[in-house]
Amino acid sequence: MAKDDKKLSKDLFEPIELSADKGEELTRPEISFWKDAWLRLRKNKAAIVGLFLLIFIVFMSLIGPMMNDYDIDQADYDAKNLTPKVKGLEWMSMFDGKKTWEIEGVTVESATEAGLRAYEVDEQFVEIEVISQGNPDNNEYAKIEMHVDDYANRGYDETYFWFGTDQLGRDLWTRTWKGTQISLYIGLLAAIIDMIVGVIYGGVSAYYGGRVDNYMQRFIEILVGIPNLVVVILMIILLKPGLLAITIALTITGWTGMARIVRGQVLKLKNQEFVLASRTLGATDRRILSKHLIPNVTAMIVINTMFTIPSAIFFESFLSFIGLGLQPPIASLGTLIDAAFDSYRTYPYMLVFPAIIISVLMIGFNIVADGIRDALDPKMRK
Amino acid sequence: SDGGDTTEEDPGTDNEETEGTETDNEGTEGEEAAGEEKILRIAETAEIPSMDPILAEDSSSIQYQDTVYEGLYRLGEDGELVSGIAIKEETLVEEEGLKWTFTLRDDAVWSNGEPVTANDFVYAWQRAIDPENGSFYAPYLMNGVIKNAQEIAPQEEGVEATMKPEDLGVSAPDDHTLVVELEKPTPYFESFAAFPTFLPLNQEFVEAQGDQFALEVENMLFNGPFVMTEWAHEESWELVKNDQYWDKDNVSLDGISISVVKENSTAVSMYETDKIDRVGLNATNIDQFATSPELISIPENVTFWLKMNQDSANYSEYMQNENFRRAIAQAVNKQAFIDTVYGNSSKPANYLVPEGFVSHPDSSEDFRAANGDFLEFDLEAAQGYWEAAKEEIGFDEVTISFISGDTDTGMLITEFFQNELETNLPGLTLELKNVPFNERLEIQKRGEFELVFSGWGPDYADAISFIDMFVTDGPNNEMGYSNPEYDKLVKQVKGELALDPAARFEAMQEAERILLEEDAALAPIFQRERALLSKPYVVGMDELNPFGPDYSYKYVDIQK
Amino acid sequence: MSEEKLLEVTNLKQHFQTGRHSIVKAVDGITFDIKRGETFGLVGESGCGKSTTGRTIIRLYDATDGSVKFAGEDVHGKKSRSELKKFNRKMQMIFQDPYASLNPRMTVKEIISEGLDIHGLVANDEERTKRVQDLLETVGLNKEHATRYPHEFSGGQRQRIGIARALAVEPEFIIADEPISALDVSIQAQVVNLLKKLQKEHDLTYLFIAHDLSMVKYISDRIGVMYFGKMVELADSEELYKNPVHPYTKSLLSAIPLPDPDYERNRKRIIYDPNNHDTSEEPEFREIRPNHWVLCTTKEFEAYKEELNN
Amino acid sequence: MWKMGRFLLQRIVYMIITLFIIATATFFLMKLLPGTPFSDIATKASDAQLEILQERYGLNDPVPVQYANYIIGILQGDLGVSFQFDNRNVTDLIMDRIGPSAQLGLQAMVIGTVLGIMLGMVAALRHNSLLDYSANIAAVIGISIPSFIFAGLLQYYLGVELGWLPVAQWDGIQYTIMPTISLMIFPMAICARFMRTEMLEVLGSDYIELARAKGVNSASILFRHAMRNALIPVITVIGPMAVSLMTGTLVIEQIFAVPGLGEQFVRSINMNDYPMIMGTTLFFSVLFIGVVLLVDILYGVIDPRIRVSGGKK
Amino acid sequence: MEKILEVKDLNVTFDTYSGSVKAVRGVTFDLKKGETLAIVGESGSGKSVTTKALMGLIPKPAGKIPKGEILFDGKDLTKLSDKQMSKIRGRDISMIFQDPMTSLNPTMKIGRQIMESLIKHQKMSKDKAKERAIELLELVGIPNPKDRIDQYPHQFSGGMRQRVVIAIALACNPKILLADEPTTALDVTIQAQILELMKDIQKKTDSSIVFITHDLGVVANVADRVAVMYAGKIVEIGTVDDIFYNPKHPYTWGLLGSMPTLDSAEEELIAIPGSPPDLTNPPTGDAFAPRNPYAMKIDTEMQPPMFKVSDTHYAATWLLHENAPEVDPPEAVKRRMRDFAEGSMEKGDRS
Ligand SMILES: Nc1ncnc2c1ncn2[C@@H]1O[C@H](COP(=O)(O)OP(=O)(O)OP(=O)(O)O)[C@@H](O)[C@H]1O
Ligand SMILES: Nc1ncnc2c1ncn2[C@@H]1O[C@H](COP(=O)(O)OP(=O)(O)OP(=O)(O)O)[C@@H](O)[C@H]1O
Ligand SMILES: [Mg+2]
Ligand SMILES: [Mg+2]
Repeated sequence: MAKDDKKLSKDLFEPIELSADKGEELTRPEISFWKDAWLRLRKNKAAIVGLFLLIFIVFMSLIGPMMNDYDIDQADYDAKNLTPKVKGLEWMSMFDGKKTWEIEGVTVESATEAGLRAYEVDEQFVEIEVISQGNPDNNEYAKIEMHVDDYANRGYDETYFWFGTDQLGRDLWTRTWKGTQISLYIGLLAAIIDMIVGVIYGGVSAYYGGRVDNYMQRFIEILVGIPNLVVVILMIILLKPGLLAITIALTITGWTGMARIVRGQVLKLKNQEFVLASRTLGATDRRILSKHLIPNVTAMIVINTMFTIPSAIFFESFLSFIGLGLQPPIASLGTLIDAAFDSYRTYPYMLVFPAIIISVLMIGFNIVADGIRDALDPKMRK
Repeated sequence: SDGGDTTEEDPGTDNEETEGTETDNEGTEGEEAAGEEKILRIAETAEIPSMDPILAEDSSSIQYQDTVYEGLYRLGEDGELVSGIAIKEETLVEEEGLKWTFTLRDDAVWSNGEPVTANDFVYAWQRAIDPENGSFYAPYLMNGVIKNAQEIAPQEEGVEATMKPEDLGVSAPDDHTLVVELEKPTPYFESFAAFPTFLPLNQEFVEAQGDQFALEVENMLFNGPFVMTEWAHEESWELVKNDQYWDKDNVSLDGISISVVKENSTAVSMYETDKIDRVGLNATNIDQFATSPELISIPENVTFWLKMNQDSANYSEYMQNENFRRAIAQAVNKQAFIDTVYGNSSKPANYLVPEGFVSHPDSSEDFRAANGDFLEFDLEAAQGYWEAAKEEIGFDEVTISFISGDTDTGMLITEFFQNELETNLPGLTLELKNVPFNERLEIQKRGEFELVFSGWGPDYADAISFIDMFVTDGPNNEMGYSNPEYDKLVKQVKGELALDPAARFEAMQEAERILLEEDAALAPIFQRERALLSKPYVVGMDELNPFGPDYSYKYVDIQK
Repeated sequence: MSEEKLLEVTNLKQHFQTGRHSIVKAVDGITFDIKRGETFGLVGESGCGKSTTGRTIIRLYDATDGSVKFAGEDVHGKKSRSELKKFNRKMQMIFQDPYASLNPRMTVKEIISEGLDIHGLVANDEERTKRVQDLLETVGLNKEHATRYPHEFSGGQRQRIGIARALAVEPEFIIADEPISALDVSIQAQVVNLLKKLQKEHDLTYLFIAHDLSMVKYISDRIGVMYFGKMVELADSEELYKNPVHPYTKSLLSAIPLPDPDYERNRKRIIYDPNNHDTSEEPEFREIRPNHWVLCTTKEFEAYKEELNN
Repeated sequence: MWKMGRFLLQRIVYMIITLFIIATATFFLMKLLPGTPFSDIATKASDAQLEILQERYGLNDPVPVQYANYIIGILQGDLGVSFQFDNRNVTDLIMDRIGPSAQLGLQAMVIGTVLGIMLGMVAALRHNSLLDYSANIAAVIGISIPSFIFAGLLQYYLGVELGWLPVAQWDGIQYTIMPTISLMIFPMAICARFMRTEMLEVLGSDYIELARAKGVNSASILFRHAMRNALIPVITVIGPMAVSLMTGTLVIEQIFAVPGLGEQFVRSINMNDYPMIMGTTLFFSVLFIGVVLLVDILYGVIDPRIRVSGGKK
Repeated sequence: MEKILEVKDLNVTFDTYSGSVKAVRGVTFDLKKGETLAIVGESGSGKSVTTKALMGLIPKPAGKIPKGEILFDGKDLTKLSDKQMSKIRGRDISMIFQDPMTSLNPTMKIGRQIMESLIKHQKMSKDKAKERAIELLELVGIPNPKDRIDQYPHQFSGGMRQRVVIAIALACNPKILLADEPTTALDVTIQAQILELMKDIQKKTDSSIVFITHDLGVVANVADRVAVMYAGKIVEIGTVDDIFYNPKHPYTWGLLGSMPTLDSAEEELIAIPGSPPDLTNPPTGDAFAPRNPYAMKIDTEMQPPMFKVSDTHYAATWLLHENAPEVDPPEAVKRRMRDFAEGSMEKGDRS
């Protein structure tokens, strides 16, 4: 160290004026809150993937139904129960439009014959795979697998149903994406109700505390105690099925969980000094709740919303089931899954696509929600 | 019918109004591998609603009461009436069919060892008609048939009872003789003798049980081919061959074991894993078993139709238009309906009275043979009528309501009809209402609908069970149909023609023709068949009885 | 400093019900007044009721007993909304913990302008921005800081934001509840200098709560010493420091560590034992010298006097 | 101790009032339901007969009288008799059915919660690792896909294809495995999510650092120090969930042919079996309110800082 | 004196969203047996991170030690696995945390929290450990220790809790005690008690203490040597007398000047203007330069090396360079130094 020092020229040791304020200046350029949040979100790779998933699904739900010429209620009985077939993807067994039946018979021949007869297939559209030859002495059946090209067999060679068709021969691609639209709407609605009713209720209950809290909590208990189904059936009589009915049904029942969570968090927060500070400024209770308490509960709100949304999506399918939801032929992801469940062993594709979409939707939502939570939390900003 | 479960799920046998049944978790019977015990194992969709004979209103109660109790007659191997407690060959019908004398066998005993006597019948029938005991079936079946029943339990509004249950036209001159007096000659009275409402009861025992009667195994006495040994409510019950049964030598099974399984796919899985021997299939899984050698199909005497409500509050103008109705009735591709909704071998119905249900007393020709088809699917014709209706009523577009159940099948049905009718009849829009079964019945009763999908199965072996429904203001008419000519025919059938079976039969055929061909009042859709898987060793269960219990377990066997 | 009494606290009591039968007497009958323009220091060990006193004065708690008069008006009396608002403008508080007292999800501008909005002191956003910038400048921050969030600031800066928030509504009286305890020394000096400067410029009156006597001594004109909910000694700061009378005060003073290693090596701490007090009668607050009050019994009073005169 | 007693007493008084309101509200709402308990047989029954039945069950009395009778009945511990199962006592019917439901619910809750907590803890411990992400995604799928789908898949693969487990019915512990798994996925996922969030916070706290400074090993830190402190939100959520699981879930009970309460309740509503609806509702409410109370007490047990009476303020 | 710990060129960084924070930038010091080394410095200057590095408690994976050695007992602690470290933690090196309110587990009984390390490191039986825990509580001056060990932290006052934390740290008679602002949250009377207690124990066990604080009064009370940290570096290190009576670094001057004295007149305190630099992008030159009234051109270009003032005293400021102009410490600091030099006797009388 000593040697180098010598080389330092004297003028380097001139005193200089450094403004003390300089230290207080921003090292970070000033950018708007939203831009900043967006920047943070963009840095979060997972959130970007999630956002992409969400946008993709929203986009598909809008565009999907227009990508082919079918309508959600266009039934063609001859084309019922066709498996998915996608042009160019036929090499994937998922999308080759072929159905496989397992058939048992006394002999391979009789099994084949029975299969051809039962499924009304022409031999030329069938591939037979023998699983076991059987043994008549042993009462053991022969077993074959019959791969049927249903499209060709029914004369739909040049037709492609990307997600297959349902029992009424309607195009599931169109129905699924239309259904996605509805489920997205329901999810959004539920989230909004949760945010508005649940958050406010929980916030007020905890903030005022004491007797107010006690009564408000008992009220929740009462609400939870009265059977949902009774209320919902009553609504069938009072209301026309449809969006209004769904909205009301969700409003009546959906928010109690959120209210409980928010209450717990607000109880923790309400004696924090920043709240007291606001009170000494003369802030109204309303202001304290909306500006100080609720914004600090967002993490929990986000997590809880994640439970609300799928529950609401399936609650809607339950409502549809008892005639209070959307009316056929309109479907939602929930009703599609419900309906497909009965035949999942025979026609698994009917279940698989909506289930995948709902899962992807939720995973996407979830990652994005986590990301947004971080992005909107100023503490994550450095 | 079965206690209010949504009906699509329900076998819907007995004469109750029912809706397309997709499934029937039909008995399954499995036999123990050991082979020595022949135990039939079945899955049912619901608990037995009641083991009290006078409260038997649904197929399940009727089925199991028939299995553990025995009345005057029972249904034989081919569904015909055979001797039960009464010896059929010795029954005397006198006074132009107004007085029936039954001779009871002397070796029939209750499971507590007491003999079954004629008094047990008298007590039971009086108990049944006593309004205090709340039997629906007793007055429904007895009034106007058995003497004084109507006076004991009048069903018209505002009419007071003028007689007591003791006045019912039934008496026991001695322990083995039962005399029944009828109000008027009733050809189908004989079928009653095999119906649960008319089962005997041991007075002393029943009274000792008070309101606990028939609630648990301990509260019951049996006199049928099997006795119930265990009843875990809504879970399972066990029937074991009755050692004291007079005809026990002809009972092959050692027992029947029934479990309650509501979910059809679960029952199918149980069948596949060899837990049960029979299982009903529905559209969603029938394809999978289409080639199975174990797949069987059993026709039922149940017809389904669209009721078109001519009393509709807002659309009576439309609904009363014959062309309008005819258009609807003929615009439905019935085969496509069956393929889509049920996927089994049910038959398109172009009639009211099911095929294979009753036959002409003289020629033995089926009811259908003479009457043939009405209102077949004919798109062109339908569209012709539709245009005509549009012209006559003067509309271009119309929206009418369509009601169906809220089960999966119910939804499918509504969607099918919506699609079919809206496509085939341009300008028609259906507003769908899927409501719970109870709610649907209420709506039907109040007449607040235009179209409803429903069906009917008979309680006794007579076409009048169907024909009677559509008389003016009949309790099950519910669609405002009224035709004096039709009413007249029904009246004759129930009255003066009683003693002329052939003419009576033909009059009913004529009534059906009027209803469908002339008036197009009803749009018949299909006659149901059950598709089910049955293990090959189950013998004697490939046909349903024409009425009453679905199967006579007395004759069922397991042959490995 | 005038002789006008801005705040008069008389026999103030604040008891908390913590269980059905357990009561914490956080403040148990204290009396003092604060003159306009002065800084009144309140010291005492942790948990002795300093914050509670401050909070009760500003009406965050309702007093159990006693009265607080601000500019002649009873603070705890029934008040209409608008009266309350007026009161909230005149009296403000700076909180102990700079981290907990700022809402982490609000920008500095939002935090500072909250009071302005509540009291309708600005007409539009432009004015608001201007006021906030002025205030930031007043407390030694710069205007770019307005768009930032609290966590982006150091503790001292945060405490300045808290001060700016209090100043926004132009109060006459500020309760500073340990505004520097959580800060490190170099920053403590910044804040204390700022408070003094503001006092000069705006003619403010402070109630300055702390447990660090050297800082309190530095900033206050008069000091009250609290012990277990009671005021044990009250005097001008010089006097208190030079002639502490109450044993607790002595103990407190002797415990202050000084940045002088030699002194520290030789220091003798005085340990306070509350059991050594005379228990023959209820102690009372007595004036042992002009403007020097101490809590004592008659016997103790004599003893203290003697000691002072030596 | 007696403080606790007082607190309990007070809560029990509230509980009774709450129950009373629930009973009242349910009673009158039910009266608005369409149809009567007999509408399904009404096709065969004449009005006169219905009249008799209504009379027998006291349905012809003015509603307030029915209500009064009902409440008096409850006070005497009598929930009435079911309409759908003639003359069978509601209490007996509920007791018959609660066993399987409670067992499944309990098993699912216990296993689901334990696994969920583990999963959440591991995810928090390996924060932002592949394991964390997969646990998270698994949790999301567990929440997004309804339990009946899991049930169906299990039934088919484990029951039919592999034959490892009985496909349905209720006849011993092996029959409970698949329904339990199907039921536990949701609580498991929820616990995992909450636990992870809370755990991250706890793991960052000073006392965990102190524990590490003491040389305590990772496992002890997780289980002895961190877990308890992270449990509060989990308990808040799973308390009520446990009640709804234990009082039965229609779909799972149907799929596995379990004779449980959930299925019975739905049917009671479909059949307007008023006494059953009321009985089950009360039963559920008692459990629910009891569990909420229990959760409040548990708060205090888990975290000694939360006094019993301080749980609510 | 025997060196028990040597820290050489320690660097610690944290990865964050906005880049890597260089929290500790080349810290070098050693610790001798039985001595107390105080580390002072502004908030965020890296004091805690340094001690955490010694404990192997840098939070992973965000925190890293890219460079440097910590030699203890011949081992380099930076190279040990977590498992090996956990054997040293609590036994050889233990730590007292800053905040007594949050550093005890609220859901665990006090006794258990003390016993834990005894059971782990000394393989004591439960009963033995309990006895020892009671002894320890007694040692740190908690009355009724027998009853107290079954209580929870919230039932203790802040001062008592801090004593419990100390008891935990002392449980296994560690060779090195790292005390991270152990008294900051306490009021002066309790602070004084605790300092006495620590000194007492040090005397008895001959352990070494690293004492972090920013209260210079406390430093004067406890320290043998003092290290002053600024922006992740040690800027001045020396004996306590070196630092208080002959400070060389302008930052140290600032620190000393900002403390009011009990007899100081009404004058402004000398605050250090501005705030510390952002450690994601540490300045190329002297990190203190922007706040340094004596800043020189070179301060903005080059980091100052450690200049030797005496055998025990080093400081990192260009002002010590031979080319630098002579500067005087600020008046207040000079006066204070003067006061110290002459008047400690006089003040000592005060009490
Ligand atoms: N809301 C409350 N409920 C019950 N007790 C309280 C409440 N607030 C304060 N206390 C108690 O009152 C006493 C005085 O508390 P206070 O906060 O006024 O002390 P302090 O002098 O400000 O202490 P510190 O220096 O630690 O801030 C303490 O024992 C405290 O536990
Ligand atoms: N886990 C972490 N992640 C990112 N940055 C960290 C982390 N821990 C500490 N830092 C940063 O390292 C720097 C030094 O922090 P440290 O805690 O050592 O300061 P300190 O000197 O102990 O301050 P104080 O006196 O406030 O305790 C700070 O800038 C801090 O923000
Ligand atoms: Mg305080
Ligand atoms: Mg630190």
